[in-house]
Amino acid sequence: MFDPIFLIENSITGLFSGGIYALIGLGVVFIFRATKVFNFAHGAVMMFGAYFYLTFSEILISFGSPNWLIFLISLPLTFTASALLGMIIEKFLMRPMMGQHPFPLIMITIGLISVLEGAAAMIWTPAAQYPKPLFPLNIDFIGSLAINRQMLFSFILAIIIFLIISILFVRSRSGVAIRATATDQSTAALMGINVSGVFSLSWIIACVTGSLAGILLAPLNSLTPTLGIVGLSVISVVILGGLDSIIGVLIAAFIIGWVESMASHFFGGQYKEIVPYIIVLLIIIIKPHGLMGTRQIDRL
Amino acid sequence: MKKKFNLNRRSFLKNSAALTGAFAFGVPSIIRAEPKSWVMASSFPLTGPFAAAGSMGLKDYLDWVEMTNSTGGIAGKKIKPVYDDSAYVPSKSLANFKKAMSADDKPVFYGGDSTGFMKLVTPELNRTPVLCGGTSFSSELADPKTHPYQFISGPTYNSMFDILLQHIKSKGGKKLAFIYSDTEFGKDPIEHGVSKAKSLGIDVVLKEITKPAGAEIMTHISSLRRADPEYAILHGYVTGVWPQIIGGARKAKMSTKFLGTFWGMEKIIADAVTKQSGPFLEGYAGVTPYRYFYEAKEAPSYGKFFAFLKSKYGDEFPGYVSTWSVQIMFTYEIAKLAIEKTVNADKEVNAKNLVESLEAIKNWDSGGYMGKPVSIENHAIAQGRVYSYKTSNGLFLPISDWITT
Amino acid sequence: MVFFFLSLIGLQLKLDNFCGGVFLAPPQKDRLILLKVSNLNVYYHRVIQALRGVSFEISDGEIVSLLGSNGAGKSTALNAISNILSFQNGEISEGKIEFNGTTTFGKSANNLVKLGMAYVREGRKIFSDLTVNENLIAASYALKKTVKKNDFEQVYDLFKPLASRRKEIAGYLSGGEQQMLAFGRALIGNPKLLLMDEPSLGLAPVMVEEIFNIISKINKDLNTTILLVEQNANLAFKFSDYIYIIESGKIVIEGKVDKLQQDSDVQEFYLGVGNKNYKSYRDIKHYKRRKRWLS
Amino acid sequence: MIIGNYKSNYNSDESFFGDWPNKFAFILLCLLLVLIPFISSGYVIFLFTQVAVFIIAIVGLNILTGYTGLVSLGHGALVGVGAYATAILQSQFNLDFYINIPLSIFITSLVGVFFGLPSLRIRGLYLTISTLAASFIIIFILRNWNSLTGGDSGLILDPIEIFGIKIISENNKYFFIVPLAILSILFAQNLFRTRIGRAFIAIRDADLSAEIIGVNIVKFKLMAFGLGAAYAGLAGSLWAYNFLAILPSQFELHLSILFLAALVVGGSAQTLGPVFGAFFVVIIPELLKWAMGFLTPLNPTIMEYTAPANSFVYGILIIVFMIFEPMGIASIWSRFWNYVGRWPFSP
Repeated sequence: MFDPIFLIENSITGLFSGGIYALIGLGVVFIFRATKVFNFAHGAVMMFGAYFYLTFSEILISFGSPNWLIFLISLPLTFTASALLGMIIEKFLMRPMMGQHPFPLIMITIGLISVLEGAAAMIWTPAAQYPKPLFPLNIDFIGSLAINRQMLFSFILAIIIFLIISILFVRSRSGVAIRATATDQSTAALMGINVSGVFSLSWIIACVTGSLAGILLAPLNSLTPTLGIVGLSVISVVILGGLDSIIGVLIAAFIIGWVESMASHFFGGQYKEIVPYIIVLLIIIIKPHGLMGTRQIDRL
Repeated sequence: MKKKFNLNRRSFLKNSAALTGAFAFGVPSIIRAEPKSWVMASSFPLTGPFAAAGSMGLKDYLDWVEMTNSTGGIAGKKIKPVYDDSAYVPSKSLANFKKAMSADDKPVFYGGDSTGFMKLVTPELNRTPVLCGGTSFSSELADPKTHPYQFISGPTYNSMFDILLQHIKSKGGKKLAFIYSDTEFGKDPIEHGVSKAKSLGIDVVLKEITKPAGAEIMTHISSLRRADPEYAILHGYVTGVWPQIIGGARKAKMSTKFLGTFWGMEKIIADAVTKQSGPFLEGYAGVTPYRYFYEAKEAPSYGKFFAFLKSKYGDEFPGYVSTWSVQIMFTYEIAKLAIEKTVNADKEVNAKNLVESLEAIKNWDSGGYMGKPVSIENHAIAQGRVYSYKTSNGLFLPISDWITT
Repeated sequence: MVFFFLSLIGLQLKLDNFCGGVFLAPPQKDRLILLKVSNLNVYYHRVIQALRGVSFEISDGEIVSLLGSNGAGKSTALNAISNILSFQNGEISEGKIEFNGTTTFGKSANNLVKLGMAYVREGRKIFSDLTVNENLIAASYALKKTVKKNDFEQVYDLFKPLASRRKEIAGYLSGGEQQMLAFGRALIGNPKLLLMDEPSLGLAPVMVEEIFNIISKINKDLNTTILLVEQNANLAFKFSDYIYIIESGKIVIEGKVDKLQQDSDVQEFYLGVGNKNYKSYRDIKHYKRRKRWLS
Repeated sequence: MIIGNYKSNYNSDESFFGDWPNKFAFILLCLLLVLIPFISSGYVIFLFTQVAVFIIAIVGLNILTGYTGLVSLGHGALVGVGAYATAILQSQFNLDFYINIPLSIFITSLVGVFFGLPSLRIRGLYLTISTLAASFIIIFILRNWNSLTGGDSGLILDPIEIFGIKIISENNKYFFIVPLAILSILFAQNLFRTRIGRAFIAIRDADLSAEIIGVNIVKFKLMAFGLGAAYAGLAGSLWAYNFLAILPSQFELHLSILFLAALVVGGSAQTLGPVFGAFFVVIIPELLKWAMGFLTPLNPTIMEYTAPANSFVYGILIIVFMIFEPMGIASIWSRFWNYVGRWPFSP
């Protein structure tokens, strides 16, 4: 039974989730560009961010603060905590390995998945939690077309943050420093760029954007220590985008979000989870550098 | 002399095979003395997706054991609880099972914690038989031929669906949707449910698979809106997803009536959801085989346990025990009954005799756990009742009689 | 007693004067020593020794060249001075480097830049996917407080071809322009010491001449001290004040340019001057032996 | 960093065991392994059997990742393919184990080669990601091809029967599986004395240079995938016969990560690496359980921390070993024996 409104509705849902994928993918690309490390643990970092937010907002709720105050206080606190997490990871796990082959670093990020998931389960228990959403669930109707206001606002916020970060990346001095470091670490150091500072900065940016993605995602799904799996499927976004291209990530996120939604529309819910990986495999075989990626980066 | 010690690979294999033949198969099983206590071992999902249910269940189970022991245990002997975390991973449960079974005092009963485990343990049970119950209501287990040592302490998921479908039929429902999780547990009764609905003349307009946790609600709401059923059965969830789907449907101004199955019928979850997001669960109904704990008036067993907890914890005891814990306790009650029957019949307490006693349970008064007298058929108890949630007082109240299938 | 000591000190001073006057060249320049490297030992991967006790020094305002063949350790010396060995898995095991009177150890490469050291690496190493202007911004990153807008303009003045292409992606520049950009990057913020690793590499001869003219211009106009690493000995001799020759990780000969130019070994090995009429292996045997002795 | 092969003649370079203490230790170990079932409880034997299955799988991963340098995040799924191949062959065609196991190995290695095909075009990180994707796809197929794989509820097998003896008790399984594990270690050890093995190492160290000196890297990369997968197939097959029931959830990503962790902690590209690694990943949860057992009287639900602590410790171990001891326990082990061997002149 063909139902155009249903199709449109699902397409919109797909594009909305694409916005959040872009925000997640941004962190992966940032770290990859600056440090040449593919961060498999980005999803786990995102999950941690969501838990930070949960903690701060629960504390504030227990004081009986009004809603706007909760967001106003716990968002900056979450970002600070996530930034700290990023700095710690960079300082203690990545910096000792600077200048080495990226494989051990990738293994470390894989180890980090286990560490963060285990830590989250120990601190916040593995039970599913429902943090206070930034935007409460509301469904608006345009004719018979239903639009989820929560997803719409999350989408808008994600895209705004994405655009701000990517404009800063192109325009600001720090952005230039990150891009310079990405091209050649030792030369960047010789230009007076604090390379480890740049590494820290890129981890901080990745963790902060990741935590925002986690905050937006957690109420849509539920918050468990395995929320990071979503981050793993964002690999497909990053690969399709081209691994080191920020614009590529944005385009790829919409494509993947939409294709996922269509797969679930036409074949059933369970196909949604597998679609990103099929796409990954196809891209890797057909066009390894993705839509907008640098061509020569096929070496580990 | 020199040749004798020349152990190359081939002779190593040969020798080890010979040694195996000589010892491994030849050692007679040691005849053990009657145990001093009944070891009842089980796995609990203390971590993983169902951790909330698992840890709550464990606490209440231990209290139940303490209470039972304080009143003389089973047939004069105390219960010794042995438990391990499984993280809801079947192979971990299996390792726990093997560990328990290779201990010096073997358990008389093993409580498994997932359908996956019940499946994995089946071949193992043929080798080291032990009475085995658990949290799974998988329809496949209700077959004494293929699963001789396993039992279900309630209706199978198929029976639960039967009860729900009868309820819908009696209310005159015509269009029905199945929403279920992408797990073994979720998919279990769907096929049966579809054919049963057909035979009752109910039209299943939608079968929607979701993730067991963290499902993207909007997509599912969209499909639900398209199908626009009068009733929707949510199955295969414990703590998550089902409240969000109902919430989403209400926000989308749908009037579909939602029904759940046992694991999605917990008051604690419903209360928390109501507190957080408003009273949209009003009218949510579902089937459960056990009375809620606040119906203690009709259930003497609950009353006893309530008194025990009150005396142990004082004011800290909130006065409510979750249905998850009730399920675990009831499983143990049945095991307890089987052991008592076996001992009273003066038979050796082993898996085979326990199963015989179990199968002989007919018209047993469960002390209020269940409304009708309990008869075990095909290692399952096919009865249940439909309850409906009221947000004003936070109680699930019965809207049907006890139904047997 | 006290008198005795005083007289000893006096004797010492006298001897110093005496020796200095007779055996050593008289100190011609009273300028301060900007960079002093003493007894430097460097290992790569903890097993490959690249430098074995290298010592040299550079006075303010000089152009000093470090000559040597491939793999002699010239670039390693520069990397050690600028503290980027860690990027190549190398480390300094022994020795001392003093820049402007303080040790460089414990200061990261970017801090050294702030202290006034700049390095133009072999093969230019410009940031090829940044624009020309962004390359300069990257170079001024650490110096943001001291760098003014007209520092950029100064660079564009010095390298006119860059000025017109400042918005272009640096990877699209020609080789000479890229070398200019590399120089320009190093000159942002007027460094005290400029390290250069084979600036002539891979350039057309005309460009090479131009590059070296720029180098000496930088030296004169901006009063920048330059440490030059070169393989092209003729060029180095033409433009430098003082030369160190390095072989297999050791300094083998050093001296002022005019003096070294007279040295027959240097002429033979590095400048290609000498008896070319070798007929058999026996004729060049001494050459090999000498060279081995040198290193 | 290994920078050389310190052998002084061809014989010692070619020899199977390093020297006589090596050989002696091997024989002693075999004797010990024969003794173990008679002195330990069923659970310990079960753990040993599981270690043996893990060893086989990790030896395969070692060939692929350790020696050939192709990092795979899909090895767990390949083990799953082996297990399902065995179960399906048995239930659909009723084959005996001596046909069934080789056939499962063959099927798994075909699947491995198929998922190694991207390696013709890509290297490094991309290859790792493609194996990750392959892992998800395999598990998805296992979960959803209900008619063949039984879906989420998995499959049940009949036990192996040799000369009328059913391999069903812990002891029998032990004596069936452990020798196979030893054989597979020896086979892998032998592999790296041959042309093929050395080609693998050449590809890992410098694939372009290897191609230039005449190693057909396409062929050898696929061969590495095939061999690694073959080991996974054997491990899967034994896994199936060990548990006699399999579920798709057993082979998900966490198993692949577990194998990688074991390889890293044990020591990649070393014969003993998989052995240490497998022991490690099996023993750590047991130690944690044991430790939690002491704390349970205080608070019965303290066990809630066991599984997270487990995953936490695995992660920490990967990280710590990667940073401080990238060659793993095997390298500590050999350093220790070097020290003992040279005593009192050891540094």
